[in-house]
Amino acid sequence: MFGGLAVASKYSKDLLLTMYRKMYLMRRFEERAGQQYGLGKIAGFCHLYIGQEAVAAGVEEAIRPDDYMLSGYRDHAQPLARGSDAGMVMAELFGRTGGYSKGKGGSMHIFDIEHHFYGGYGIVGAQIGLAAGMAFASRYRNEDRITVCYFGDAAANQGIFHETLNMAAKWKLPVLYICENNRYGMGTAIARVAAVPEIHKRGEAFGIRHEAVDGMDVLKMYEAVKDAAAYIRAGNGPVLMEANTYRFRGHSMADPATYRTKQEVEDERKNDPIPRLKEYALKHKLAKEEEFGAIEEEVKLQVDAAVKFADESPEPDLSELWKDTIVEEGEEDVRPRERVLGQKVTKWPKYPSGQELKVTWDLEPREQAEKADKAAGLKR
Amino acid sequence: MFGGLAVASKYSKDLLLTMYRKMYLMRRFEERAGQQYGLGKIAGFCHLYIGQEAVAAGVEEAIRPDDYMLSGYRDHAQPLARGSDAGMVMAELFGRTGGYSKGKGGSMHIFDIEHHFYGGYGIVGAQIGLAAGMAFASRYRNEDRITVCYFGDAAANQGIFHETLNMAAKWKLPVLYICENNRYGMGTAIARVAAVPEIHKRGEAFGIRHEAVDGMDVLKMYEAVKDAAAYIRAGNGPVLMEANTYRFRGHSMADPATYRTKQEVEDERKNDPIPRLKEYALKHKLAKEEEFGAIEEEVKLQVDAAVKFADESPEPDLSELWKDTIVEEGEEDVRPRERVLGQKVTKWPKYPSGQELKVTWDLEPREQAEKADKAAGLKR
Amino acid sequence: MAELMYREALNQALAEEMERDANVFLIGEEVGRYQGAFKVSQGLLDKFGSARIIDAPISELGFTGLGVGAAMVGLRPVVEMMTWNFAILAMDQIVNNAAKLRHMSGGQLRCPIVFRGPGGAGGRLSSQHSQALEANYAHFPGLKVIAPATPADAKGLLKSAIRDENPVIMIEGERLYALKGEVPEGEHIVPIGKADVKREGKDVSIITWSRMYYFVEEAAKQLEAEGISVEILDLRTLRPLDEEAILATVRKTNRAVVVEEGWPLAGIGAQVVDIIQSKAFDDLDAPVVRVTGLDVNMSYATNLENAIQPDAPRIIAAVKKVLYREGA
Amino acid sequence: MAELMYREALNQALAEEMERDANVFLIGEEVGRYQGAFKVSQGLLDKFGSARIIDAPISELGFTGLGVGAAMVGLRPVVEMMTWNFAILAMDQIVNNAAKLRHMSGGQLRCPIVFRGPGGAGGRLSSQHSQALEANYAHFPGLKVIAPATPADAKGLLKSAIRDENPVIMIEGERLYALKGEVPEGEHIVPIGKADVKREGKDVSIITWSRMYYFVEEAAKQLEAEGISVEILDLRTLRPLDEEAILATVRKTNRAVVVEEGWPLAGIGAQVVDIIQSKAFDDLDAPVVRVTGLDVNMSYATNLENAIQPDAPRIIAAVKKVLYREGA
Ligand SMILES: Cc1ncc(C[n+]2csc(CCOP(=O)(O)OP(=O)(O)O)c2C)c(N)n1
Ligand SMILES: Cc1ncc(C[n+]2csc(CCOP(=O)(O)OP(=O)(O)O)c2C)c(N)n1
Ligand SMILES: [Mg+2]
Ligand SMILES: [Mg+2]
Repeated sequence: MFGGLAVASKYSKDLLLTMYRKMYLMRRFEERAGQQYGLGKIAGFCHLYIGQEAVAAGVEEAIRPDDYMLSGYRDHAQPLARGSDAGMVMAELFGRTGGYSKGKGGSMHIFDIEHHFYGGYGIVGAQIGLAAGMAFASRYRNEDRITVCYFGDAAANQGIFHETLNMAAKWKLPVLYICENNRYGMGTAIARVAAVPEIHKRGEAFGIRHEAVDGMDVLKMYEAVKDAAAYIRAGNGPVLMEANTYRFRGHSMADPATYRTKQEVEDERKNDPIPRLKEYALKHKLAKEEEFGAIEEEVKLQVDAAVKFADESPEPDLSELWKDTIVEEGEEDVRPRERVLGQKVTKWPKYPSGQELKVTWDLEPREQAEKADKAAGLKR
Repeated sequence: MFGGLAVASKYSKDLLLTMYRKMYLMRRFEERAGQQYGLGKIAGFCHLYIGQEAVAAGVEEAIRPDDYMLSGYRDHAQPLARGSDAGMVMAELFGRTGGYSKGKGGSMHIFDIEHHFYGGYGIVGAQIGLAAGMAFASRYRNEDRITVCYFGDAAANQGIFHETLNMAAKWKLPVLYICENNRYGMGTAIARVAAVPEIHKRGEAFGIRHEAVDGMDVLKMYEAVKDAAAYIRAGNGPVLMEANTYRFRGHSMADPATYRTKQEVEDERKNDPIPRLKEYALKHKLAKEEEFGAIEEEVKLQVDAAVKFADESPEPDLSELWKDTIVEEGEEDVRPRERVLGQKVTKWPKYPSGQELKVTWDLEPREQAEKADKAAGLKR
Repeated sequence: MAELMYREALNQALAEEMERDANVFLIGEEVGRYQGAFKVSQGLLDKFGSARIIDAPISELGFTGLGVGAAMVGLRPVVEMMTWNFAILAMDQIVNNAAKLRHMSGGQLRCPIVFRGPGGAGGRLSSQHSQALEANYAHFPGLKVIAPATPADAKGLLKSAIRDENPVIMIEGERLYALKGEVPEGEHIVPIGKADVKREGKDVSIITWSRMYYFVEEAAKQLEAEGISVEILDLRTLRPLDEEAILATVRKTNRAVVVEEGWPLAGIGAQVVDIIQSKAFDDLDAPVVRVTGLDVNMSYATNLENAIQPDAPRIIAAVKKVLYREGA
Repeated sequence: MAELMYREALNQALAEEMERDANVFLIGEEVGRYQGAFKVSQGLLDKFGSARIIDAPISELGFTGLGVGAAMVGLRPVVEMMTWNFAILAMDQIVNNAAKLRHMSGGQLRCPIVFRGPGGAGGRLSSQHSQALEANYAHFPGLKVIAPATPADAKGLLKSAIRDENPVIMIEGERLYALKGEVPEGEHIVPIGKADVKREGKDVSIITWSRMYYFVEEAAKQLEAEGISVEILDLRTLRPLDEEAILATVRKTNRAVVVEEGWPLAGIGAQVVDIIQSKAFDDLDAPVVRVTGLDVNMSYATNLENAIQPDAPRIIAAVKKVLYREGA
């Protein structure tokens, strides 16, 4: 199933178990979030990631921790994969002061800047533009970091996708666009609203490297992203990757899910990425059954603690109403882990000041511009 | 030059002379408009079509007079090709009551509904969405008319282009998108701002038929559009056509045109579509030199009269201020030729009332939707 | 009269108008097979087929433009915005095309189209999903803007909007969809441009619209117990404003409070204040008091979300202020 | 002090700030090789290179989003809107992202970005190209909005905007670019949020901003000849409004006229009226009178275009009305 019959694996035990732990954490976290929603502790929408874990886990191990990342509103799991505190994510879902955004952002707007997770956005497709800007800043500052931007299949029908791909290609921005094609935008199958439902093919129009990957296979994701990230980091410009995946649950907690058959969901559940990875590791004798059991137990306790933490965290103080709409003069940025857990945060981004920064990038070298002028002499 | 050495032409004299007359009218009209701008009679922007005449003339003879058409702000010439009254177009440019829109719309917003010219739009790319809606209406009503939508090369970078192509393809809307690629959006060569400057290739992402045509050759335009229109009218869905052309003048009257060389413009002027058509006709002995001379004289007089008409037309009455922002109850639509020239208008569009219209179109037949559902089971 | 939910009343209006005129069609995200994100279009796909109930891609600007184009040539589209928060993406087609077509064409074209969907806070949806954006549209000539509070008004105004020859913006209450009320069957029309006195009173006028009406009603009941008689004017239409009705109620009570869910700066309430002070200055016994959403971004946390929105206590306080009974 | 055109003052502010801080860059249509549609960026490409002066494709939503993203990670973008009419396409990124990032992230992020470009009628450009849209942005918490009238204010406010830690909307006067005025060299800063008394007077206050200031000045001169002393308050910043300055001038003259280019319904002038009537009601000797653009779509024809916009005669009439000297 995974790469044929070879028994020797090129992957380390550590890598596989790390991925397993992350996937299991995302799964368990979301299951509990769904449950807490049922209990009325979480409200609003609440979009679960269940079924898609291989994408976030594969991506995370293939990039650098300081690469930028951002996503849509289905955003609880990706920060967990980055290392965000589960209790603080859960507290955000509960709308409590212990959340990453003090309970102001909620389920759709998880931000953990310390772990370079730049949010959760609620306007479908809008993060695609932001990601290009973050990648632009990296090139501007001559950093070799890349930006990873998640978005859904349905988001690819937004105009900003088209506008941004063009700029990203033209300016060779170091950005990896990952379309999590889970086959539906709410209740609408992507093929019902996309003339060509293979989203990655849209990269063609802009000469962007593009590819489809099995998003239910964490190792395939890992390989594909490793390769793409290296390509991007080397200055070759953006990559558009389509991770073909599936969400086992409804679009949000309110979804009646009458638009697809039970059979379809059952069939897809056979591709569950979590048992699949375990199977692979067992087959290659990289880990024992008990080790997985132990991980699962640990994660369960971790998530129990997260729920408890969230539940015990107080509502934000009403004085918070007047904070965080405008940055007042001299006001510092809030560091959530420091604020909530009292832990010193060391990785907080610091940007060069006016004097320190030297911009050496020539975004449009004169000769290139002149060549472009000529190229515009289009064939008749 | 035109289709090899064959002396016999498949085109009728009538067709060639009609095209010639139209192209010459557009040229002459725009030259005089430019001149009147210099005299302060016209203000605002004023975008001239000089150099691009083969596109509008080729298109017009290849479609039906009752096909819908709309364009951007470079919109004086296309209605002239449709048969609009030159004096009334000029009066609109002058901002006078004798204009098609009573002087309210001006240079960028020519509307002549009688001739099925649905405007002149100032927001780059916005007409692309409108055109899809007009084509939608035709299918909805089971009419076999098509909609022709002009837009510029730079407009193809707008998100609405992407959003609309997808819908037009998915719903097989009868619309012909003609990108007049004149190589510049204002002062910016298209290749400087488009990762792939061959705009028609963007049709690929949506499975749309797409092609590039020599937009300086009226006969090539004519052939390409004849073929495309038949394809569209037969229900095959949209076509994206790129007419490679060139504007001999600046973007608008205010353009310093320092972004391209004199040499480039001179070289391009050698492709002037007007002498080219004349040459062809002479070579094929379809018309005599004097006939062209006669046409030119007639057109000159026609345009002189247009300028005179515009100049003598009064400013709109101040009572007009309060008209045409909202349609008052029972208010009829204004028929410009009737209003201005007192001529009975017979071709004014009439739409079926609630009872008469039977919608038989099944935009998304059940089987097709189910196939699409399945198709969404994307390969991994 | 049947008791219907707000969403059912809208559904009835749509169904009746689509029955009456085959030129009417509905386009939007999830309106068809999913039966509508808020179930307003429940059952319509089966009834009218896929050419008239159209599931659009998530391309707000594109499908709004498509709607406007269809209206230019004789159809009567109803474009559903899943919420008005998302419609900001489509605003160009609404304000630059739909609102200006009649004018730019010098009266040759008309654009009979309805843009409708929910506005206001939906409950724990944070900053991007909780906006009351009516002021942004009411600002533009060439549009009409309606925002009904009750199921009956929702039905009657939607029917009027579909029959109107101009582009109409209809802002429904995201939290009103499940609310029930008496709705006349069949031909029930509420004219655009007419406010409605929802409660008669003599001490003070409270002017409001949409969901805020219910907080106002609650406040009025409590105030009645204290012997203060409140008149409630539900504007229902936000462009054009019913100046006559506004002035009439103020001339009667000589005191006014304006309540709106949105932000204060250049809100519609500010315009109501301007109308009152410029045309009924001498009738006023006190300055008009506004109650608005707080001038901050919306939070997700329940307590913050509630505090940001106007509620009965804040309205009561405003009434007492305008009656100079503060501290009472 | 040098006499500079408004566009030159802006150019100077840009050049100085870009010199001072390499994190500042300019992106927009035609800002580079073409030197700017209105020549505000003249010479900057040569000076700062193509990574800092960026010719964008016609993709307003896309490049605005790119700017916001860059600001999220420490750059300080200046996004030029060729005109604010086109920026409607980009509004989602401005109001749903830039304005809300600080809040949604619970204070983790800031978005120091300037969105700037011309607003208002440009002269014979008809409905789509002539809009004064400031009310639409000033409505949103999370943004600051500035609209300078003079070259000196243009320079000083742009410098403040670039240094501000929040998203700032700067609406320049499309017809002011060639206007000349004294501009202090170098470090000239005008604080955001402070209105400016541009003319002292005692009989009536006229409150205005941007290009309308010049019509007001013209009216004031004519009124002076008739013995009427006008105080002119130039708001300069439209969010946050300088309430103190508004109330101070009204308390001084007891009469106010508010002049704005845009449409009346829910315009910024309505908010100014609300501030005055709610906080200085007892100081008012007459209702505040507003002069606004007519509530219709803009026409192309010169005579209609002129009639739609406020001008000195209409302002004079308003002043006489507020002084109860109508017909005088
Ligand atoms: C601009 C905009 N339009 C509509 C919505 C409502 N909406 C939220 S999620 C969603 C579906 C998106 O589907 P997809 O992009 O495939 O992501 P998925 O939910 O499958 O992860 C819709 C329509 C929105 N939030 N923003
Ligand atoms: C949305 C929008 N952005 C910018 C402009 C300003 N503008 C007017 S025309 C134009 C260039 C368009 O070029 P192209 O599409 O190639 O058409 P052409 O003028 O060459 O015919 C620009 C940037 C506008 N009118 N609308
Ligand atoms: Mg999806
Ligand atoms: Mg062009």
